Amino acid sequence: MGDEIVFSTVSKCFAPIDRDAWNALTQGVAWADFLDASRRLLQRGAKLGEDESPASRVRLSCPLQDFLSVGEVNALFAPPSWEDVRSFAALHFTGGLPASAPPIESLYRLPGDGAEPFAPHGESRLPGSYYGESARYMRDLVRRMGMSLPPAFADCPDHLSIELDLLAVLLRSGMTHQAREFLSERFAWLPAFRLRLLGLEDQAHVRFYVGLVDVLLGVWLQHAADAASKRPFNDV
Amino acid sequence: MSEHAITRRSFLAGSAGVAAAIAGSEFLSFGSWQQAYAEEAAGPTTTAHSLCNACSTKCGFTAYVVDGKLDKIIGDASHPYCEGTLCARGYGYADIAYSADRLTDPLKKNESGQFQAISWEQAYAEIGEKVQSIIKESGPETLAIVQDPRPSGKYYSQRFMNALGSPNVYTHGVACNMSKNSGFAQVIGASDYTSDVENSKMTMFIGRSYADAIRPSALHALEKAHEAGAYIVLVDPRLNNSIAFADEWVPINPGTDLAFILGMAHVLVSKGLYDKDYVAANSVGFDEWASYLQNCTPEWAQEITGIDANTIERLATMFAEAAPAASIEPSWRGAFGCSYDNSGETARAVCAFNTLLGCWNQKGGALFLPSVSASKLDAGTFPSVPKPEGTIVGAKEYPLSQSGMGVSVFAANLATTGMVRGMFFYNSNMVAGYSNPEHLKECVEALDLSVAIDVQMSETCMACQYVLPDTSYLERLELPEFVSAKTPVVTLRDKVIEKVHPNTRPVDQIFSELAEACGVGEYFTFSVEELADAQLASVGLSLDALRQKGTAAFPEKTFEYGKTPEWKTPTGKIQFASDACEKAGLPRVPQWREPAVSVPDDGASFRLIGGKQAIHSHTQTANIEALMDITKQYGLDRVWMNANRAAELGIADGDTVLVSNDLFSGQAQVKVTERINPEALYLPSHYGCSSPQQKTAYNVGLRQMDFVPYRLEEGYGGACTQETFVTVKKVGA
Amino acid sequence: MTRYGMLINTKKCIGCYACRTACQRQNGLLPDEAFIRFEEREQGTYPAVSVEHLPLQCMHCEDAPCVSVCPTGASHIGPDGIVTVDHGKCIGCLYCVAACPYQVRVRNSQTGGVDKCRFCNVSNYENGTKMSTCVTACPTGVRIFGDLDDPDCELVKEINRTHAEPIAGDVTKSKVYYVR
Amino acid sequence: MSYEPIWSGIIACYLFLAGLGGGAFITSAFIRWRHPEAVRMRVYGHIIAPVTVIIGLVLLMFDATAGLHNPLRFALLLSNFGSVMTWGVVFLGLFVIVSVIVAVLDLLHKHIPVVLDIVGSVLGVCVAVYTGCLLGVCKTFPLWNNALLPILFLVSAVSTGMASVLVAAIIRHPEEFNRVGVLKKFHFCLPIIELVLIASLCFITYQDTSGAGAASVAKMIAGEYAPAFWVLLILVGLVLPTALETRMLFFSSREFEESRKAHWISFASDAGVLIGGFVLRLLILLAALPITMVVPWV
Repeated sequence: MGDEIVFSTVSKCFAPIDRDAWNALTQGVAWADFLDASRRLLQRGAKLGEDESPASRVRLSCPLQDFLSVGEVNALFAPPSWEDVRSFAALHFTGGLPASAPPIESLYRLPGDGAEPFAPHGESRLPGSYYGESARYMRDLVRRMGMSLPPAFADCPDHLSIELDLLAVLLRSGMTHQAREFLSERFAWLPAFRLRLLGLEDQAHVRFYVGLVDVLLGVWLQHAADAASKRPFNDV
Repeated sequence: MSEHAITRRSFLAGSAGVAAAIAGSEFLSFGSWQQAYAEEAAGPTTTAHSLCNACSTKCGFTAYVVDGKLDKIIGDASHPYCEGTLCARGYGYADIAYSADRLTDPLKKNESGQFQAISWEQAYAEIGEKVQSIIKESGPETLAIVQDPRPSGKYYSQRFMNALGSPNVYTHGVACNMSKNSGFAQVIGASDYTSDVENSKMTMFIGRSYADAIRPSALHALEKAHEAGAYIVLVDPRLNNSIAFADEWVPINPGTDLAFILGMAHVLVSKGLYDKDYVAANSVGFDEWASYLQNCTPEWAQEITGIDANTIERLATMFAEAAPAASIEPSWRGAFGCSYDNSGETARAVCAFNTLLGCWNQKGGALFLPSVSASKLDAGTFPSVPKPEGTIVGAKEYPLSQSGMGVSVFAANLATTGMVRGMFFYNSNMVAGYSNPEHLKECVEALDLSVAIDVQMSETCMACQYVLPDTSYLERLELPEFVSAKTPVVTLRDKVIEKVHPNTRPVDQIFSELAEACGVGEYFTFSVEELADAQLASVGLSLDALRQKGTAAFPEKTFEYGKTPEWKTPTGKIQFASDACEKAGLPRVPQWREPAVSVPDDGASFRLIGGKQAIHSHTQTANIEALMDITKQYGLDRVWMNANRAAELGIADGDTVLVSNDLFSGQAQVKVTERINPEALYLPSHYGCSSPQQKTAYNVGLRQMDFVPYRLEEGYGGACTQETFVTVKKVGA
Repeated sequence: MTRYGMLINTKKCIGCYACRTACQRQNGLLPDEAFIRFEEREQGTYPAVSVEHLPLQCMHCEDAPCVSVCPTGASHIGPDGIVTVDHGKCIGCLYCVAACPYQVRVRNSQTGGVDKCRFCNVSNYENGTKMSTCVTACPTGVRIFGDLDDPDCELVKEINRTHAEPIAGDVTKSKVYYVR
Repeated sequence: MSYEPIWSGIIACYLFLAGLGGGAFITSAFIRWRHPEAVRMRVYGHIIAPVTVIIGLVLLMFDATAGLHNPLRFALLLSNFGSVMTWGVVFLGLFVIVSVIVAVLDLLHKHIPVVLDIVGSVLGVCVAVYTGCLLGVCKTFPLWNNALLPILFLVSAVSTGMASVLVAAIIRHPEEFNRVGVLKKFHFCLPIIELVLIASLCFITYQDTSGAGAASVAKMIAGEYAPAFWVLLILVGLVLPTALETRMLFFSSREFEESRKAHWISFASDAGVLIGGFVLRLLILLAALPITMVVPWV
C-alpha cells in the first residue's frame, strides 16, 4: 500500500497549510516518498491500491517523464518555499482576481448534469459557477461516509484538496474499487484546470502546480481507463 | 515504505476524529448520486424571505432553497414595492452568489499594483493603524465613506464613520437623485413625494419611465391608471417603454424640462387656472414667481424645448381641469436627479407647479406617505455614538446639497489636496458611476488609505489599496428595512443560503471588526440579530415574527387623503421663493437656467443622454450572465440615434460608429430609431465595464461616464451627468 | 378534454424580459437558453411613433412542424396536448429548430439537445403550486393561461372578448393567442 | 436584429459529400454504360461514392451533439416516417449498403449485376434530392422552401460527382480521361443548368411576400456573403469551369486536348466545380433568413 501518499500530498499542495506543515511535507523523506509513489503509480500495469511485489518494482524506468515535461519534473524535485507557495495562492487560488485559478471543480464545469468539462484559456471567463453539482455531490458523499468538512472548505467541498483527500481516505480504508470509480469520475475537470494554470504568467511556479496536476492526470489516464469503459451510456 | 505523520493527516474529520471510512458506510458514485438526486426531486426545500439587491428598491421575495442551493425566487405579494412580481434584474442578479467572479478573500495591492490575498487579521491591523495615524495627523474629518444605502450597510457605515469622529458619510446620491431631492426640499421641506398615479386623472412623467427603471408596484399603478382612463404624459427626449400605458409623448429637447414647466405654469397663472385658495393658504413667495412667469410664455418655451406652444398650453389646461387629481410625478434620476446644471432648479419648479394644482395629499395628486421607524434603543446594549463635530465635507461649497447624501465626488476630489486622506466604499462603485471615471480613479489612488468592501471587483475596488470581500445579499441577515407606503411596512432581508465562500464576511461583521481595529470597538458590542430584534421590538414586533412573514404592516398608520402636511421649510409654508437658494447664488424663485454645456449646431454633435434598461441597474448587474446574454442577443448596448440625423450622417441601423469627445472615444453599434429627439444620443447607462475581473461585463458597450467631465451643479452639487456632447462618425466611412 | 392554451396581450407588454429570466430560474436553464424570444416593432415617424413588443414562445401547435420533422420522435405531442421534447431521445440534429415557424426552439449549449417552453404553468393552473413562470412573473399581466376547451375559464372569455388570434393565423393550429 | 444560422460548415460538408457520393455513383453507372472501356474511372466512382457518404454521415453525427454524447439514440432515427430526415436515413443507409457491395465487387473484379447499378443510381438520385428536400420542408425559410432547391442540389450533386471522378482520372489514369468524351460533354452542361437554376432560385425567392426571401437573397448576393457568392460560387464554381471546358471541348485540337497541360486545365475546371458545389450548400445554409413575426428584415 502507499498509493494514498500521492493523493494526500498533492491535496496538501493545493490547500492553505501552515509553514511547519509545508516544510514537513516537502523537506523530509515524505517528499521523496511522494515522488517514489507517483512514479510507481504511473507505471504501465500498476494497479491502484494493490500491493506489488518488490520484484515488480525493479523493472521500472522513469515514467514521470512520460507524463511530465522536463521543467515540470525539475520543479517537482525542488518544491518551492512556503513563502512562494503562499504568494502563489494569494494571487491565483483567490477568487475575483484577473489571474484567478481556484482549484474548485464547479468552476470548470457548466451547470447541470453530465456536463463536459470546458477548457478555458488564459484570463477568459471560467465556464462554471460556485457550488455546482459536483460540490453538492462531494458534500453529500463526505457526510454519507461519516466524515465532516473542515470549515475552510465548508462551501467548496469539490476543492481539489478535498477530492484528493477523500481519495486517499478511500485507499487507506481499503475501498480500492470505490477509489477507482471515484478517480475516474472526479478528475475529468483537471485538463480544464491545467489549461487555466498554463494561461497564468507566473510560469516558474506554474510548472510546479502543473507538474502536480500532470501526475494526477497520468494516474487518471492509467487507472480510470478501465473504469470509464465499463460505464454504460447515460441513457437512451 | 515509511509513513509520515504529515501525509497521513487529513482535512476530513471522521466522527472518531480519524478520517477513515466508517465500517459499513456507503460510497456512492457520482452517477448514482445524480440519479438519486434527480429522482428525489432534488432534496429538501426550505424557504426564507429576503430583499432583492439588484436595485435600490429592495423588493421582498421568498427564496426557495433546494438542497442548500438557491432555486426559484417569488416576489412577496405583501411587499408594497413588488406586490408579488419581481423584475428581470431580480431573477438574474440572484446568480451573484455563485458567480465565478466573486471576491473570496481580503486583498491588498502590492508594490507592482497586483492584488494579493491577505488574512483578515492583517487587513484589519493595517487599516486600523492607518486610520488611527490619519486621525492623529489630520483629524477624523479627513476620513469619509461612500455607500449605496442597503439595510445593514447604511446603519453600520454611518455608525463606523461617526464613531471615528467623522461626519463624512456619503451615498451615491450625487449621481442619482440628490439634485431633485434637494430642490424639492427647498420648496416643500421634504425630499420626496409619491404621485398617486393609479387614482389620478392626469399624471406627467418627466424623464422617468416606470417600464424601464422598474419598481413593480409603480408599474402596476401605471397600468391601473391607464385602464381607468387617466391621461398619462411622458416628457422625455426618448420614447421610453412606458408608452404602453401612456397617452402622449412629449419629445422634449434634453435639458430643457425647466422651461417646459415654466411655460405650463405661465399658462395656469396668466389664465388664473391655478388653485388660488390653496396657494394663498399654504405658500409664500407666489407673487414673486408669478411676476417672473409673465415672460415665460408657451411661445418662449417652444423656442427652448422644441415643443409646440399649443401643446404646452393644452397640457397646462388639461392639468387644471384634472386638478387636484393630477401631478407631475417626482421622477428619480431621469431628467433632473443629477443630470444638468439646472436640475435642482427644475425640481423646485416641479414642486411649485404641483402646488398650483393644489394636489398635495389629494386623491390622485401628490402624496406624502407615512413611514415607521425604530425608536431609540437601550443605550446600555447599543451605546449611542457622539455626534461628530463639523459638517459633512462639501456642505459648505454646495449649501443646497442634502447632507444625508452629500457631495461624495467633491470629497474624493479633495484627495489630491490632502483634505481628505482616507476613504471607504461600501457597495458603491463611485469610480465607474458617479462622475468621470479617469478623474475619480486618480482621486482614489491619491488617497493615503482606500478600502472597498464589495462582492466583485468593481472599478472602485481596482483603484483601492484594500478590498474586503462581502457576503452576497443572499448569505446574511440584515437590519429591518422600514418602507413608507400608503400602509407603511417593515421588511426583512434574512439569510437565504449558507456562505458560499468561507472567507467572506457579512457587512455587519466587517464594520464591527474594522471599528475594533480602529480603536472604537466599544460601539459595536452587539450582533446584527440582537440589533434587528431590538429595533423590531421597539415597534412591537420581533425578529422571529418578521422572519416568518418577511413583511409586516402598520395598518394603524395608514395614509389618509386630504390632510395638509406639515411643511418642514424655514417658513413652515410651501416656498415659491427661497432664501437659501438666494444665499447659494441662485434666484429666489425657480427661473430658467440654461444647461451649462450647449450642443454645437454643427450637424455632427449630439447631447449624450443616459437612462436605465429594464434588465440592468447601475454597474452591478452587467456581470450577470443571464442578463448580459439578453444585452448581447438584442443588441441593447447600441446607442440610439434619430433616423433623420442618421440619414444626414450616412449612418444605417446596425452600423458601427465612433462616439467621441475630448475626454473619450469608443466604438458602438447604432440603433437608428424614430423614438428619439434629434439632438440626443442615448447611451444605455450600464455598460463599458473596465474591470477585467468581471469577465462577463468587461468591455461590452460604452460607458456614459467616460464622456462626462468632472463638474458639479452650482449650489446643489449634482454630478451633471448629461452636461456633455459627443460627435458620431461612421467607422470605415 | 383539456386543451391548454395561452393568451398574450402585447398591448400590455413593455419588453422588460422579466418573463424570460423568471422562466430561466423556474426551469433551471442556462444563461443563454431562453424559451421566450422577443420581436420589437417601431412604426411611424418622429415624433408620431408607436412601439410594439412581441414575446414569442412555443405555440404548442396541434399541427406542429417540429413534431413532424423530428426523426427520432423526441419532439411529440403529449396526452394533454403539450408539445414536449423527450430529452432522452433528442440527438440534437436541430431539424425542429429549422422547421419551427416561430423560431422558439433553442439548443442547450451544454447537452446539445433542443428545448423550448414546456407550458410549465400547468402546475400552477391545476393545483396552485407557487412558481415563477412567465404567466405569474409578468409585472403587467400580459399572459393568461388556461384550458381552451373550458368556455368558463378566464382564458377563453378573454380570447373572445379581445378577438385574440394566433400570431400567424391558422398555419399550425397554434394554441397561443395574441392581442395586438 | 441579428440571426445566427442554425446549421453551418459541418452540415454544408454533409450535404455536399452526400450529394457528391450519389453523383459519383451515377457517374460510374454512366461510365459503365457509355464508356465501358474506362474501367478505372468506374472503380474510382464506385469507391468515392460510399466513402464520401460515410464521411458525410460521420460529420452529421458529430454535429448532432446530443446524439454524439448518447450514441444509442441514433437507433431511434427510424421512428418517425413523417420526417424527411428519417427518409434520408433510409436512402443513405440503403445507398451505403448498395454502393459498398458494388465497390467490393468491383475491387474484386467480380461481375456487378446491372440491377445493382440501377438501384444504386436511383438511390443516388434520392440521396441528392433528399439533401434539397431536407431544407425544402422548412417553411420558415423562403430560400429553402421551394421546389427548385432539390433540383438544384441534384444537378450540383451529379456535377460534383462527375468532377470528383474526372479529377481522380486526371491524376491517376489520364489515358482513360481522354476517352470519356460523352461524359465530359454531359458534365459541361451541368454548371450551365445550375447557373439558370440559381438565378431562378434568387428571382423567385426574392419575391417572397414576407420579406425574408428578399433579405436572404440580398444577404447572399449583395450582403456579407457577396464575395463568396460571386467569386467562389459563380466565378470559380460555374463560369470558370464552363469557360475552360468550352475551350477544351470546342476550341482545342485533339492533340492539345490529350496533352498533360490540357489535363491540368480540366483539373482546374473540375476543382472549381467541387469548390462551387461546397460553397453553394454553405451559402444556402448561411444566407437563409427565417420569416419573422412582426419585424421585417432590413
